[in-house]
Amino acid sequence: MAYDIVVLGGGSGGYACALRAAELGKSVVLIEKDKIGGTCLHRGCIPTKALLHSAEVADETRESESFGVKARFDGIDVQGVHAFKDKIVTRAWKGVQGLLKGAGVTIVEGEGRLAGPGRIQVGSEVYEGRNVVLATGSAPKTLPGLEIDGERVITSEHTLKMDRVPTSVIVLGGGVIGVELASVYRSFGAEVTIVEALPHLLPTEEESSSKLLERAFRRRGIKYELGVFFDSAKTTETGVVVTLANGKTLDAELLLVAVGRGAVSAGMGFEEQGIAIERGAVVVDEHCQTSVPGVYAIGDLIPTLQLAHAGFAEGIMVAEHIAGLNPPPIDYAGVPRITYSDPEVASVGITSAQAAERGIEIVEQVYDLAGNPKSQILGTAGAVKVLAQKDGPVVGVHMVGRRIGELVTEGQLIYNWEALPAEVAQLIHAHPTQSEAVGEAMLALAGKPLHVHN
Amino acid sequence: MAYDIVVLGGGSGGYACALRAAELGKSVVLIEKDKIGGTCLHRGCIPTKALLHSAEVADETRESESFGVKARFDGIDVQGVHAFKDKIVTRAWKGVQGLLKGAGVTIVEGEGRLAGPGRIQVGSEVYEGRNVVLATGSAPKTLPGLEIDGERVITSEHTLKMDRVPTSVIVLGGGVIGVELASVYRSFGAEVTIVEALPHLLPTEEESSSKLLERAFRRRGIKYELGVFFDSAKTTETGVVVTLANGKTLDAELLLVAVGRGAVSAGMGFEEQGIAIERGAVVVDEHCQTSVPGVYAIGDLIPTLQLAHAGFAEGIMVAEHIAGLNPPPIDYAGVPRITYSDPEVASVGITSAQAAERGIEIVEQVYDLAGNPKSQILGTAGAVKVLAQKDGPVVGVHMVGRRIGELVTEGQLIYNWEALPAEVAQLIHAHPTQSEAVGEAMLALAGKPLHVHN
Amino acid sequence: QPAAAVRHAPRVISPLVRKLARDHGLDLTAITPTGPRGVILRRDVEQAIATTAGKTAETAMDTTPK
Ligand SMILES: Cc1cc2nc3c(=O)[nH]c(=O)nc-3n(C[C@H](O)[C@H](O)[C@H](O)COP(=O)(O)OP(=O)(O)OC[C@H]3O[C@@H](n4cnc5c(N)ncnc54)[C@H](O)[C@@H]3O)c2cc1C
Ligand SMILES: Cc1cc2nc3c(=O)[nH]c(=O)nc-3n(C[C@H](O)[C@H](O)[C@H](O)COP(=O)(O)OP(=O)(O)OC[C@H]3O[C@@H](n4cnc5c(N)ncnc54)[C@H](O)[C@@H]3O)c2cc1C
Repeated sequence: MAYDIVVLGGGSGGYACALRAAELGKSVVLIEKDKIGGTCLHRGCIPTKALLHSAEVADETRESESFGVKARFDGIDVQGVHAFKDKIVTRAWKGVQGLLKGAGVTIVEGEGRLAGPGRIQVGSEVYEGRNVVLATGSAPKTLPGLEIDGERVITSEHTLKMDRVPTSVIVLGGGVIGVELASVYRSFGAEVTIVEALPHLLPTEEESSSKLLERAFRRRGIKYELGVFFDSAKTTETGVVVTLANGKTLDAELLLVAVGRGAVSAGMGFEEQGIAIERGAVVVDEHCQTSVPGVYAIGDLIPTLQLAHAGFAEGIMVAEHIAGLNPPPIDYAGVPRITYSDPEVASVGITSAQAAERGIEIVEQVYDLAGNPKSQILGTAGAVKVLAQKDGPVVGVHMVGRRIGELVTEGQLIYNWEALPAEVAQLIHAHPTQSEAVGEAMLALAGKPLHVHN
Repeated sequence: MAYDIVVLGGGSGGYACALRAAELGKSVVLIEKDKIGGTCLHRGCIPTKALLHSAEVADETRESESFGVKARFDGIDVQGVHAFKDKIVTRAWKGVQGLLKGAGVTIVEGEGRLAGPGRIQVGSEVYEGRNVVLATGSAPKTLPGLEIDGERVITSEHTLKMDRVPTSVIVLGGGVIGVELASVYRSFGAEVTIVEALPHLLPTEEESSSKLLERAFRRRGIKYELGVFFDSAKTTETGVVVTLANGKTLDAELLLVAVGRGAVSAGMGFEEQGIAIERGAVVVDEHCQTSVPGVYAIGDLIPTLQLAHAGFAEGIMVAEHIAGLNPPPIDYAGVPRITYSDPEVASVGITSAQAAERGIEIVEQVYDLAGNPKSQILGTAGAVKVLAQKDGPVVGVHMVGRRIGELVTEGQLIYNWEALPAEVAQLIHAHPTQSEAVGEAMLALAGKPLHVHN
Repeated sequence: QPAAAVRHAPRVISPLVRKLARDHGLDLTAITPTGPRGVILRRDVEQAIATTAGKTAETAMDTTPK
C-alpha cells in the first residue's frame, strides 16, 4: 500500500507537515528514529527556554531588594533546573504525540533512508509514498581541529544535561544559541566570555540591536571578543585554554561550541537518489520541492531560517501544495526572529543594511525604552526601531529588551500586511505596556509623536 | 491674548491633547492644580503596575524552588516597595513635564473654573481660548453610608501609601482596580476577600475570562463573594466588620473600597455655563464636543472607557479636530483593556454577550494555555478566546494568563483592521511564545488547526 | 504571472490592502497582482487607484486610513 505522503523525520517541520496533510485527508506515515518533536522539543527551543526562565527567576531573586522584596538567593539547584525543564519537555512531547495520533498519522520508529523515488526504507521495511517529505533537521557543527569531547568542549546538547554550574565558560559563537546560553550561564553565576568572528554579537540582526545587546551584556559582566577568529583549544587538567587568531589566550572550565548547525543530509541515500545538495543543505524551490519530482525537503535541512516556526510554516505549505491548494510561498523576511537572552532581541522584516543593498529608501524611528514606563518597571534598557519605506509601509521592526520577544508578533502583522505607520499610529496602544514603545515609534513615523523627546 | 486652546486638567487626556495641539502649531495653555500626569501617573496606572511588579517578584521568589533556584523569601519591605514605585513615577513625571516644555505648552499651576465660553479662571487670572478642553478626570466613589476614613476604610489612593502589609483585607468591588489590588495584597501575604455585587469578577469581560480569573484567584487563596450586595461596615479597634445583604459578615484589618470612579465635574462652573451633565459625567458627541460650542471634554470626565489610553486617544482626536484634520471618531470596542493582576486579563473587540445582543452570528475558538509551551514555562494557566463573525472578520479577542496583557496589541490590530482569521493564520507565530496561543486560535478558526487537541 | 493565471479567487493576504480596495470601490478580481503566486499587494491596489483616478479625472483620492 502506498501512502499519500511519507515524512522522514518527526521534528517541527516533519510533524507539522504530517498534521496538516492528515487534516487535508491525506494518508501519512511519519518516520522518526529518536523522539517525535525533534531538536526543538528535546534539545532546542523548549529546554533552552526553560533554562532561560530559571535564569530569569535567579536574577529576579538576586535583584529582589530593588523592588522591595526581601529575599536571599542561595544558588542554583542544578537537579531542580533539570527537573523543571524535563517536566515541560515531557508534557509537550506527550501533547504532540497525542496530536499525531488524533490526526490519524501512522508513526514508525526507526531510521529511514531514501531508497528510490517515493520509497523510504526502514530496516527491511519499505514505505511507499506518492510524495516524500525529507525533514531530517540539523546537528551542531564544530570547527576544523576542534573536537567535541562532551566534557571540557561541549555543544548546546551537553549544556542541557550539565551536572553543575561551571565557574567559567568560553562560548565560541555569538549567534542565537551562543548568546542565549551565555545569558543562562551568566545568570547561573558563571564567568562568561563569548568569542565571535564577525564584528558583532547576533551579526545578522540590525546593527543597533547588536550594539544594545552588547551594552547590556557588558553591564551584566558577560565579556566578549568580537571580530576575532578562533585559532585552537587545548584541554588541561582543570579546563580549557583557547587561543585566538590574534594570539590572545582565554581559559575557562568549559568551552561551549556554538558555531552553527549543519543540515543532516548525509548517509541517507539523498545524493544517490539524485537530490541536489549544496554545502550540506538540500536545494529546494519556493515550494520546498527538491530536484527530484515528488520529493520535498523542509526545516533545518534546507538553507532557509533555522527556526522551528519556519519549519512549521514550510511543513504546512508543503502539505497544502501536495493537496493542490496552491499556497503562496513563504516571505522569509516576514518570519519573526527572537533571541531569548536577557535582554531579548527580536526582529521581523528587513534590516537597514538590507534596505540599502536593495536600494529601498527608508525612514526610521528609534524609541528608547527609557521612555516606556512598563519597561522601566521591569528594569530593562533597550529600544524599538522601526524602518518604513519612504511614504510607504513598514519594512522592519527591531527590538531589544526584557520580555520584548512577545512584541514581535505585532511587528509580524504590520510587516506582512504592509501596514503604513499611520495605520498603526491611529491605534493608541494599551497603557502601560511595553508594546506602547512600538506604538510610539509608529506615531513618530506618522508625524504625530506622543511621548517622544526630540 | 487668547490661546488657541485652553486645557483644564493635566492628566492623560489633558496633556496628550496639549502635546498634539502644540505639534499642530496651536498655542496651548494647560492648567493643572496638582501634578502634571494626573491620576494615571501619580495614583493610577503607573504606581499600581509598580506594586504589581513587586508582587510578581515576591511570588517568583517564593516559588523559585520549582524552577531550580534556591532562595529564601523573607517578606515585603514596604518602604522598599514605595521607593521603587516612587522612582518610576518621578522619572515618568519628569519625562512628561519635559515633553510639554519641549512642545512649547504653557503650564499654569492652579485650580481653574469655567468662567464663560472660552474662559477659564484661575484665581484672579482669566485664560481665554478659542477652544476649551475639559479634562478634570475622576475620583474614587464610595457607597451611601460608607465613609472613607483613610485608616480602616480606604481607597486605592491609600493603598499606594500603605505603611504596612495588612493581615487581611476586604476588597469591595471586583472591577479592574479591585482585582489588581487584591492581587497585590495577596502576593504581599494578606488574606483577601473580594465582594462583588454582580455575578462575576470583572463583570464587563467575557464571562469565560471572568471564570478563569476566579479559578486562578481561588488557587491563589483569594476569596470572593459574588452576586451579593454590600450592606454596611463597622470599624472596630482592630479592623472592620462588613455585613453583606445576605446577612453574612466578614472581618478584616482593612476595607478597600473600589466601587468605581466618578467624573470630577462639580464646583467648576460647568453646569452654570450650560454644559450638559448626566449622572456626573459630561455629555459629548463622537468628537468629544460638549453641549456648549467650542468646549470639549475628554478622559474620565466623559462616560467612555476610564482608561489612560482612551484619554490619550480622545485628547489627540480633539486636538486634530480643532486643527481641522477631521479625525475619525474612536471605536471604543477597539480600545484594548488590560487588568494587570496575576493572572492578567485582557481583551479587545466585543464579547459573546454583546455579539448576541447585536444579532451578530459568531464562531469562536478557545485555545487553552495548557497547550502553549511558553505559558507552561511561565507556570500559568489561562486561555485565549477568539470570536469571529461567521465567514467574516475577528470581532473579539479575550485572554487570561500571566503576562498576557502584552498580547492584546495583536488583537487590537486584528480587530481594528478587520482581519479574517485566515489572514492571521497564514502568519505562523514565533516559537516558543505566548502569542502562539493567539496564532493557534486563528489557525483553528481558519480550519487549519496546528497544535490543537480535538 | 504564469502560475497565477488559474486563480480561483483573488489573493489578498492583508486586511489593510483588502480595505484599501474596498474604500476605493475597486473590484479585487480586476486588479493585476504583482506578488508571488498572484498575491495582490498594496502597490497593486495603489496602482489601480491611480489608474482609476486618472481615467475618471477625479480629484486625487486620499489613501490614508479612515
Ligand atoms: C539550542 C537550540 C535552541 C533553539 N531555540 C529555538 C527557538 O527558541 N526558537 C526556534 O524557532 N528555533 C529554535 N531552535 C531551532 C529549532 O530547534 C530548529 O529550527 C527545528 O528543530 C528544526 O526542525 P526540523 O524539523 O527541521 O528538524 P529537527 O527538529 O532537528 O528534527 C529532525 C528529526 O529527524 C529525525 N531524523 C533525522 N534523520 C533521520 C532518519 N534517517 N530517520 C528517521 N528520523 C530521522 C531526528 O531524530 C529528528 O527528530 C533551537 C535550536 C537549538 C539547537
Ligand atoms: C488605581 C488605578 C489604576 C489604574 N490603572 C490603569 C491602567 O493600568 N491603565 C489605564 O489605562 N488606566 C488605568 N487607570 C485609569 C486612568 O488612571 C485614568 O483613565 C486616567 O488617569 C484618566 O485621565 P484623565 O486625564 O481623564 O484624568 P486624570 O488623570 O484624573 O487627570 C485629571 C487632572 O485634572 C486635574 N484637575 C481636576 N480639576 C481641576 C481644576 N479645577 N483645575 C486644575 N486642574 C484640575 C487633576 O489634578 C488631575 O491631575 C487607573 C486608575 C486608578 C485609579
